[in-house]
Amino acid sequence: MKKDDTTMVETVEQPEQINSESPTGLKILWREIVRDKVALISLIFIVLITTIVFGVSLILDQDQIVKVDLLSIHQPPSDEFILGTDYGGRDVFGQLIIGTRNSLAIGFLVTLMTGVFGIIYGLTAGYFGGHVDNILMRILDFMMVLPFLMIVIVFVALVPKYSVWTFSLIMTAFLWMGIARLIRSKTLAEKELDYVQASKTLGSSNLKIMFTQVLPNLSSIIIVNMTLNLAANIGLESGLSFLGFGFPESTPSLGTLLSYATNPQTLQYRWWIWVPAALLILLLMLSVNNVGQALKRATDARQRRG
Amino acid sequence: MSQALLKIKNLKTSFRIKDDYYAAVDDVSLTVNKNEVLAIVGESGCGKSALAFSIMGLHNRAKIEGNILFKGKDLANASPTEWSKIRGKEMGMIFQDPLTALNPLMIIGDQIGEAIYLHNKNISKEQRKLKVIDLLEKVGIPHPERVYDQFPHELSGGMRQRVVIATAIANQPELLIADEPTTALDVTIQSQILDLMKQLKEDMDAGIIMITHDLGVVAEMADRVAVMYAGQIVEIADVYTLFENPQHPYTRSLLNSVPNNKEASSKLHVIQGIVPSLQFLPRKGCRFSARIPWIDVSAHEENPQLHEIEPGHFVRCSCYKHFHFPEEEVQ
Amino acid sequence: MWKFTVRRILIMIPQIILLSVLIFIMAKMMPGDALSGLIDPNIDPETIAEQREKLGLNDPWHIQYANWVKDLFQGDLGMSFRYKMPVTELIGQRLANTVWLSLLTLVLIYAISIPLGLISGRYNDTWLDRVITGYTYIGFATPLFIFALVMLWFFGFTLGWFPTGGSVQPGVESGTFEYVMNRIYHMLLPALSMALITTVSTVQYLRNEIIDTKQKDFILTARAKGASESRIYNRHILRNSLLPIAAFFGYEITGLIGGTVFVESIFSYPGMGQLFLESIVQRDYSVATSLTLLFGIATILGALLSDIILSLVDPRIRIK
Amino acid sequence: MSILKVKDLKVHFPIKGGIFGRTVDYVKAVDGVSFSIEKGMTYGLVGESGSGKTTTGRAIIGLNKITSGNVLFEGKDITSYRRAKADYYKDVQMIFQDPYSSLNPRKRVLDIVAEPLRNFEKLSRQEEKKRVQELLELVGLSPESILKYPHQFSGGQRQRIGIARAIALKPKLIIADEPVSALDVSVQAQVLNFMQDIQKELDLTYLFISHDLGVIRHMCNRIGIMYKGRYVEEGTTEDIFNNPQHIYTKRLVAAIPDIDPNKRKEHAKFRQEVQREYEQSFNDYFDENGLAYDLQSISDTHLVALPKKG
Repeated sequence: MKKDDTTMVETVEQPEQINSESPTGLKILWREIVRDKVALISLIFIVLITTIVFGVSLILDQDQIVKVDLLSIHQPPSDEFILGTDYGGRDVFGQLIIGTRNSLAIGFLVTLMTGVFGIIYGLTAGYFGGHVDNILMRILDFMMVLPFLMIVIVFVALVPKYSVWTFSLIMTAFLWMGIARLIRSKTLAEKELDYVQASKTLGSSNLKIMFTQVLPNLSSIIIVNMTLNLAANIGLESGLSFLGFGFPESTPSLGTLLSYATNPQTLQYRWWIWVPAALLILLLMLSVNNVGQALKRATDARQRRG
Repeated sequence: MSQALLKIKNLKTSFRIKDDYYAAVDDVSLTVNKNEVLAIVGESGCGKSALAFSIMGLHNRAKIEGNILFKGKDLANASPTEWSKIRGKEMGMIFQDPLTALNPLMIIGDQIGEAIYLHNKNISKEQRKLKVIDLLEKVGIPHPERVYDQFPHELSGGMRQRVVIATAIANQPELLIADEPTTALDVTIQSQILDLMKQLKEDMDAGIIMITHDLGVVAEMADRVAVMYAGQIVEIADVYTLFENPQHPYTRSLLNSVPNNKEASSKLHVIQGIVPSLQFLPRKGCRFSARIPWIDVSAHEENPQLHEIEPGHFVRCSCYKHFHFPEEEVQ
Repeated sequence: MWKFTVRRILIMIPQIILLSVLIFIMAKMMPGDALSGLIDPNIDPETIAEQREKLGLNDPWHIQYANWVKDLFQGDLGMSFRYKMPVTELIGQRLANTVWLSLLTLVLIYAISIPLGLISGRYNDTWLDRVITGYTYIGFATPLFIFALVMLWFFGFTLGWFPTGGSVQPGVESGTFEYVMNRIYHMLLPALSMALITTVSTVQYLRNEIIDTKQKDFILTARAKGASESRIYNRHILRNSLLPIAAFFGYEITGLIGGTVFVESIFSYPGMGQLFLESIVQRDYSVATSLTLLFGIATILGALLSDIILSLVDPRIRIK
Repeated sequence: MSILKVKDLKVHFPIKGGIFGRTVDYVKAVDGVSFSIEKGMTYGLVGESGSGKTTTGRAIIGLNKITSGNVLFEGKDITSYRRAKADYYKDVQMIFQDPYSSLNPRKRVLDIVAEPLRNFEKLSRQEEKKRVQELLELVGLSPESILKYPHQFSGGQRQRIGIARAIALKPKLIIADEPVSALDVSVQAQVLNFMQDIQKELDLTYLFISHDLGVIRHMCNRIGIMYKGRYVEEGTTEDIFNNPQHIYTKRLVAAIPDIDPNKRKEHAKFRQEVQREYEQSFNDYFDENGLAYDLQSISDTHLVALPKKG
């Protein structure tokens, strides 16, 4: 109790909260983003790219783009092909747009699916504790020690009727553990707090406490974690596509464009095929990460900027 | 009166919040003599810990104004090198939470030994170990040889606090600053630690500054008492006077709020409200006036000073003359 | 302490069994079996059926699993249908390459992260810290394969400072000093690419750890003892923040496993990661499953190593 | 008739250990505690850390699993009631120690205080709001506070919000677990005064758990002293403070600092005497495991844990 005494004067903080909303609320997260110039620019960039990519891909004819045209192989950028063509004579720009759309979409999808599953899993383990926790955590520990990349590649190679959906399911199956673990440890800490105990004595059911009392207190770390996961998942998808184990062949992806660069000729002399894709992935991941880091700072009062 | 060991004059410790400085300690003057316990009492946020940290030079980002004269030498703006020669040698500090105050990854012997080593590098390792074991014995730890090689988490709270005390007294300091030394402990352990501190004070002829919120601890330990409110000393007197004849409204409220042993179920006289936080301190006038609105504004001083109302008994602001609890009849 | 270790090892056993079951199921799911690669298509189906029976391929799955495990213990991982040689032998050739590459990467990771983390944590919020944090932000956001491609393109092709593929220049006699240097020369670019990216999380972790430790109460105690700032750093902060980093060691190994798949394929480095990709593409499944099993066991051992190191360095776990 | 009767209550927590993480032993947090509380009284449960006083309180309200023994509320055995049995929870409520963690930081005061109402009473939004405002007024907070968040209040005010929530369902018994030990002295006094006021107003019974003997003495009619999960002494406030019989109680009472500095020397001497007696006669008061014996009554109101004679 007496600790307040020193901490209050030592941490040069806490004034403006007097009239603010809930202490870790979404409004604070938003304010932090707006205050952080880099994060704001990043956010605008993400929104912009997303709109452009989804908008333009409506106009583009995907079948046309992925059709092999042997007459126009490896053409440098020109009026007809803004970013030239690849080894199959396909328009790189079109692939870039649709590839970005696909990468973003799957990034969002996988993040959402791992998020929902991981949150429920972690919340259950952490809240009930004891044997439930023990069993759930053993399973999770086992999943954690699997060599993720290889197992995913083997599955991708094995699954019959391989599609975008099966791909995202495979990714989800091996990617939910991080957030589940985080949520579990936070829930373990949270449920020891008296407000959870109080809810019990006030007659609220476990389910109600888990989702209406505990979960809101985890919302900011969930948002932070899912934002950072989004970046990681976009990277993972493009990495897998790069290796040839991501999207099915007929679906363009940023990683596929990059995989052409494993050909030394392409790497050295046909920059238009891989450099734009590389830059786009980099900028996207950097932006999403920037937003994520700004959110993280916002939730961690120690690092909050003024 | 013996010669003052520590003399603080108009000390002001300010912290930067946003673009402004706020004083956690404001216009504090006091003295500590040898073989004397000065208790500094107050509630959360009154600035008592900030005061202790200022005396030990442990604030790194604070602005310190005024004088801290320790054995005649002004430490207010001493350099880090000067401080590290004084701290641990001539001044020792005892912290509130003995668990966090000890390095969890270092054995007890090394933690106490470090204090000796830092101020006397000529002692051999073996001698140092003997000294540490001696110290452990002195603070009443059973099996000191075994404890020497143990880690903090292997000891109980009371034992840990004894280790912290042993560290503080390793070089026989002349001034000990104890920041809530018994707050984290059970009451039976508390009385043992207090007895130990009294014993050590006598043995070493040291001055002790005891920071606490517990008036019981004050009554047991202190020779003189300073009551702090909102960064200022509002009343200072010897312990008997303060408990028998408290003058400042805050002191009176504080003393009345302790459930005493006399009568059960009696109402406690207490002034509503809390210590205002640093940014919302009134910078002028009597800082307590907001909490006693039934006392007329004219009773307060515009720029309240400490008045010596009898020898050694100082009270801030003239409002004490007119103060009464709201439940009491006005004379 | 030993109790903790024994317990931890006991936890590992079901993990390895489960892993082997999973891999076995994967192996069974794969098209073709031990015979499809071996046998001449001209041999008549009856003989094949006979062979199958003889090899136990018609036995119930648990007997097949038991046999498979028995073979594993004898070091028999089956035959590679593409290379027509035992998988054990095939992997043996590549193993050393990957191990050396990983070792060099590990050394680089610590050589980069410890000084950067220490500087960044000690002088936090100075321009130096901002530069380092900036690097970790970018490193965190950059996918390894893109970074490796750029490194290859720039240092390998454009500047020509490093070889662009292989593990050693053909013709250099093995066993000589030149041979060793040549190997390192080939490993340097892939290792550096991997290290520069994977090290950033350690830098960040170390930085946060130091900043946290700085605010601990026992640092105040040390200051009150009269310790100078540099002594506080060297004796209290450094020690306390480096210990968790030491415990990360095992997990670093785990992280490298995924990395080698990318890096080896980009730099055409003949290691296990490249072999794995090749075997999948060429449907050489006995090699792919064996490699997955090996990497899986390495991951499990890495986690074990980390936990044991942690229990060794932290007295709160050690003494129980 | 007593409102609450606890009979031979035991709460044991398993200790996992060994290589396989099996249960190797039990922490006997509460080990055979019996007492009863009369209606309208304040019963104090005192002990140092690890004495099991908090576990006892939490077991009564169902937050800790009861290993064995019975809890009777108004004569009904509610030991095996789980939270589904709603009406018990309407009648027994709890006030928590930490005013910071006991209120959900993400909820407005309205939602916090209305939580029990929503679980037990079907009120319209309007009625609910009115009830919450009334409750807030009752605990001395302005009705406009309903839209604020907990962090906008001071520790004492938060504790009042916690009390408003606890009394929302008009309970008969309130278990107060160290309700003031996280507060500053003067705020502590404010809350204690207020708790006495609403006790009269709402005809409440308190089970008051604390380590602070001064507060206990101020608040309680009857007191039980716990040590290592067992009772060492029980009696009226008078019995405990003026006529302590068990050496542990004596030592505890002697350890409270005297608020009068004039009695300092006297007190110190007394404390040393008690300490000497404690060391000499420890084996007379505790069994071979260092635990207290069963309670024996020495007067109508006073029970002490002493070895059976003979």
